[in-house]
Amino acid sequence: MQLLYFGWVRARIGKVQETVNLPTHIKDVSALIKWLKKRGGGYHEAFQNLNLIRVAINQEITTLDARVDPDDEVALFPPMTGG
Amino acid sequence: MQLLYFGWVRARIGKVQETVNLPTHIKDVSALIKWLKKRGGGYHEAFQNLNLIRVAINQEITTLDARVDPDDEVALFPPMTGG
Amino acid sequence: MIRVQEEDFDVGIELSKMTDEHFGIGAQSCFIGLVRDMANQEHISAMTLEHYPGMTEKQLRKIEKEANQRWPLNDVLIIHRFGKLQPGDRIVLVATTSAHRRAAIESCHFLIDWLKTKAPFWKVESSLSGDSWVEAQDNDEREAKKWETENT
Amino acid sequence: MIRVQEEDFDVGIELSKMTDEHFGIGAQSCFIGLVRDMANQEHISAMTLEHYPGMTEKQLRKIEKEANQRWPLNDVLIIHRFGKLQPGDRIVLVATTSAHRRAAIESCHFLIDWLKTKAPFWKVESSLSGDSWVEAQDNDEREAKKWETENT
Repeated sequence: MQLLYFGWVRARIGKVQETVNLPTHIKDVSALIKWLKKRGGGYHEAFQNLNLIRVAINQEITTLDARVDPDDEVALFPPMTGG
Repeated sequence: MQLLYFGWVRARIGKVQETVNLPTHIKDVSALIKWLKKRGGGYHEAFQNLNLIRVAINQEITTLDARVDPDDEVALFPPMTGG
Repeated sequence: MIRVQEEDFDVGIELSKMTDEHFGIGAQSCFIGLVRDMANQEHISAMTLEHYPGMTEKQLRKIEKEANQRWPLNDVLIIHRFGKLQPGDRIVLVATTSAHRRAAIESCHFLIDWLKTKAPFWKVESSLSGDSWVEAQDNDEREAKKWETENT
Repeated sequence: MIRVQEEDFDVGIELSKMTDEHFGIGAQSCFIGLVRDMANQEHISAMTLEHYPGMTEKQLRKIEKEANQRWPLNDVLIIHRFGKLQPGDRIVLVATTSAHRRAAIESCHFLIDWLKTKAPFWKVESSLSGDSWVEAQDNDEREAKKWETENT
């Protein structure tokens, strides 16, 4: 799975993107985040407050309970501040 | 009194402006219009529908019952269409 | 600033003048009114704008002042043309600047709504079937009135 | 049309392109967002915009389409910059054209409100005390939501 990070999520994790091999039990975004958070450090810090985390799957905004598939592009980021 | 006409009021009357000597009994805009209307022709035509007549005295919008003085500049015109 | 003039204006230059070297501005809103080539299913060859010199400037300054009182603005610009215009020509430019977008957008909207019913201009449209005066629209009156009661 | 770019744009040229030789347009509304030199009582030396290439274009096209569905528009233009900007620099230009002023004004307002919460940009403000991420504003969310329920 391709993971992308933006804004302070990217800054805290210290990576723009990475490719991960998901354990098969991970079916949705929430589970993915929980799994990432276990890595500790920047990951733990980035995902401390899930109210501030937004997600896009294959470049479409969705919710944290959305299903993820191994070939998805999943982006995690803070609320957008365009304009 | 200085009279100014704009829009189709001007077009119907056929004058941009004129100076008139008011009879002393004319105290407000309505009476002024009535007096002008008596001249017939374009004046009669211009002031047929008072709902469509707007007035400014000394360049300030006011109402048809406003008082007029001999040294006023009185402008009569249709509803404004700026912008 | 307000300007009443016969000649065209350069939108880019006018908008830049309002923001260049003004580093506290976060938002600029603008509206441009243009002459359309159609009215009442007829092709328009020209639009001629007549106005009340002296009073026009007074009214525009009043409207400008009103906008400045209602919203925290850095600047207001109103340029209104008169004379004979062609389809596609610019008639009016309204622009506002503010630290915040809401003040800029709402005040610009307010200004153009008030110009419609409170600026002493009258328009003639010329077509093959002759000249006809542009009538004031009921909804222009309604939209201008909205700003009299609305809390901003 | 939508454009996502690092370089500045010329507002006058962009606005003229939308109206020149389009004789049915009566109204053009535009909004320009600029970098302010102050934020939270601190002097800002730069603002850096990060975005999500690919998704940004998708989202802007969606927002553009939504505006075209809601209002009878001739054209929509959104230009959004990214990269490192200075105070006074333009960030975004939104412009709409229509036969009628109300459609142009409301759609332009809609577009900038939606951009605030739906365009994948993130901003860092640099000041003497360091860099800090611009937080999403609750009222931005509220103003964007307004357009979801409001009848237009």
